[in-house]
Amino acid sequence: MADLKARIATRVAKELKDGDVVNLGIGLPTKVANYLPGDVHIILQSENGIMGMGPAAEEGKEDVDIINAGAQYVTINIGAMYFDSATSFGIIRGGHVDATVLGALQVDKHGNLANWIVPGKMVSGMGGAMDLVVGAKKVIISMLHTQKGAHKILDECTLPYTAIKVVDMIVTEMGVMEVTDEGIVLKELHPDFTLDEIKEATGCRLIISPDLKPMED
Amino acid sequence: MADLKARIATRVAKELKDGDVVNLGIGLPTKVANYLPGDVHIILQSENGIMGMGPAAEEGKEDVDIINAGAQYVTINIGAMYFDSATSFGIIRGGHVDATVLGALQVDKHGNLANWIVPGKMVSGMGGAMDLVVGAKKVIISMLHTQKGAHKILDECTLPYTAIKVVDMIVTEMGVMEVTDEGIVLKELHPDFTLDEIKEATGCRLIISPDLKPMED
Amino acid sequence: MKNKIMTAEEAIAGIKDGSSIMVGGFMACGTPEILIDALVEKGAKDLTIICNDAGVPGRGVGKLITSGQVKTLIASHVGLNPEVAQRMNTEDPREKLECILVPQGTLAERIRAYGAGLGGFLTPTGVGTIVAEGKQVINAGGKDYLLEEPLKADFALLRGSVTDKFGNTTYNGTTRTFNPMMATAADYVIVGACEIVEIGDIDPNNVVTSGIFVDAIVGGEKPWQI
Amino acid sequence: MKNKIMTAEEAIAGIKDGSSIMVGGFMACGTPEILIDALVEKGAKDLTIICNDAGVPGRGVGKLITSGQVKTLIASHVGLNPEVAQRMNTEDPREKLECILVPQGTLAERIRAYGAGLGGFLTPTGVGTIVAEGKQVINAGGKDYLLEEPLKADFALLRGSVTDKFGNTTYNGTTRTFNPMMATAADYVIVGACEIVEIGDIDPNNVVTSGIFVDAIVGGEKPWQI
Repeated sequence: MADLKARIATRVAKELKDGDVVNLGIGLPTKVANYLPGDVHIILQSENGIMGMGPAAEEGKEDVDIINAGAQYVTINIGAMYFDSATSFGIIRGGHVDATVLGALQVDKHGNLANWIVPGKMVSGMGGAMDLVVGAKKVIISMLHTQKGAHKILDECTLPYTAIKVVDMIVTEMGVMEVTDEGIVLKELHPDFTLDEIKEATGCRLIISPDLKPMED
Repeated sequence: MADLKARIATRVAKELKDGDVVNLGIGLPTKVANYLPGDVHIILQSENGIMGMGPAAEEGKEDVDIINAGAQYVTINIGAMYFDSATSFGIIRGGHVDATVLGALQVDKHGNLANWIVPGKMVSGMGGAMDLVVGAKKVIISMLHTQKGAHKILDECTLPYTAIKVVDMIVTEMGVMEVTDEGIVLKELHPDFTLDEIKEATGCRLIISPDLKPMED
Repeated sequence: MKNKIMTAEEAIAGIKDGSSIMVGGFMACGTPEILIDALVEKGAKDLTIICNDAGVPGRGVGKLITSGQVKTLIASHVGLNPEVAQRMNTEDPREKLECILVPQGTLAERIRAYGAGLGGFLTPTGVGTIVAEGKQVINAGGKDYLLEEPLKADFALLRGSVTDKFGNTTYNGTTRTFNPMMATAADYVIVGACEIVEIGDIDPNNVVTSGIFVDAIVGGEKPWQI
Repeated sequence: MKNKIMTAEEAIAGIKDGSSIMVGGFMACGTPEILIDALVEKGAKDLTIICNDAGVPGRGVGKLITSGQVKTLIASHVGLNPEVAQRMNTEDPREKLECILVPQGTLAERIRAYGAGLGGFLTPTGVGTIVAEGKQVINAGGKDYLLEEPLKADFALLRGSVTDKFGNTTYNGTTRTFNPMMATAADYVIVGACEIVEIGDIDPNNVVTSGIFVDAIVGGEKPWQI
């Protein structure tokens, strides 16, 4: 499992360009920062008010006034700045974040996303997710392809939407997919899986890209 | 004339309470700050980005980065702060300015105000006036009662409005008036004038307050 | 000038059963614990709390959830405080918590809108989701937006890093969050200050919240101990 | 990291006839004169200029009015530059200036709205006046508001007091004005900086405009000489 998450994070990291402003969701997406190529330096935005967030704070060296959106003590990089939440979401909604990476409960072929509520079960709240996926220039979903065998990539989401028509790309342990007007296009397939396996693990038709490539670890 | 303006400014100054946040328009209104009683300290807001503006800068001691909304070099008082124009007008529109004092071309019995444009003649622009009169808790018009004999206080403004139903009080060299739902009520009459004189100088019916007082210099 | 410095007890004296209260901070970073503690001590009930989140048990707004003083919580995220779900699902009407979830950017902007005298704003956030229910959808420039309303409260409890005696305030690091907008959107604004300085000690270029918004200053707010 | 420091000529190279340009400042206090000078030198015509005001002749946007490069001026106040009225009233179509007057608070908020991804906002300013002509009136909470639209531009010319090499910027005194909002609302943002410092030299708590908004930095902006 740890390896699969590393694989996903590694692949997502390749989508980010030097100088990009990026917001990484809690969990798997956060790991993306660890897999950037050496010549790529991104600027991490944290929606609780940082542009230029650095790595987690070392134990014993935490500044209690500096946390990330996951409530962990973090550091800032040189050239960082702090701002209030209205400014932060102005940056997010205004299209000034180049990419956001988030997990999902469900994604569908229209690019609709569900990742914030399971009615009757999970009461958590959307936090900044609804703004992020509507505002960021590129929305990358990083997740395991299925949830204990159940499909997560669907014809239509069955859970309440986080937003409609926002997802650009899906990266899982099985492959890399792009959401297009025609549906979900498989661009890369990981050598651990066959085309039939990824089709079976997907709840909607997968359009196979004419230049399908292997997904690298 | 100078005496008349001093009279008006002196009377307006009495309307301001210690600690009030006040925006003073260019010209006559600016003089109000010079006539405050010694125990009244107001906080001047300048819409170009100052809370806590001080007096004009002494010649030779100007800081070119600090001007007021009339483009004059000014100083700031201790405890002042600077902000951007969106923040400034948030303060203004949001009802955080206790009083604004402005001149007028025309005011009518409904409290409508015209002070920004004379079609075909004066092209100047509303600047911050439209926001100020809509947002400030109390709108005080300070002006000479007539314009070369022509009425300025009317049944209905004939010039384009700055805003509708916003004027609370009118202070002229002849008297002090309040705008009410019933019309314009004369509260104070300056001893230099008779009731007939002020009525004649006014283009709408004046309701005479049952406890009409003399206006002091 | 009016003295604004007082004890926490004095500052919150006006809070009554049923009051609406904005609380600054994000996962309690930027929340004035001394004011929360005083409010728990006072015990005012049926409060409407407006805060980014529910804090965690024992910290920030979490303390008010535990004490059962909150009737309605307006927040963007409550997942890190398991007590919220428990109280939302309880059958006991005295313990019942109503939770209204608002996207974080919309929450921040609604508070700003009230403070800035705007009647609302058009946001793309929430279009096509359950957040849109009951809201007007307005098409502008070929794109759909939700019309969101301004949000105000009776009180705001803020955490200042440095506050002068007039109330001019700065916020350190990520303690800023919702504090500056809340300062503009409540009838009575209280700052729990880590450090109180003389008027003029803060550079006028660096003040974030103007003292004109601040009604009461309470000293003694401390950094959270890890 | 990409080098953003360049000459004024290089920075404005992309400005063409017909470009729309936001210019920071208030009566030229906070306007980058070195960038205006370079634009006069370049001579691009039929420009749409968005600025609080028209400056004064010989200063700020006033220089572009004099040079006849402005086709449309969107501003809140033009009264201190008599040339504006002359050019608005001229019969010569090559000299003709169109002037669109916008209330100052509405202008600031429209620029902010674009930068913040909002589709518009409801303001009480202008209701019942000629400013309301052609605009939707929306009643919210029993009060009438105008629906105002976001405003963007191709370029923004800003004046920074201190700018680091990434573009993080602070503004001294009343030079701030429209600069921070304009930084967020134009495709290409140029800062004329009074002082350029190393990255990290500005306290992260005091940065006003993030370097992410800044495409080009031009040094050598000087305080106006009285």
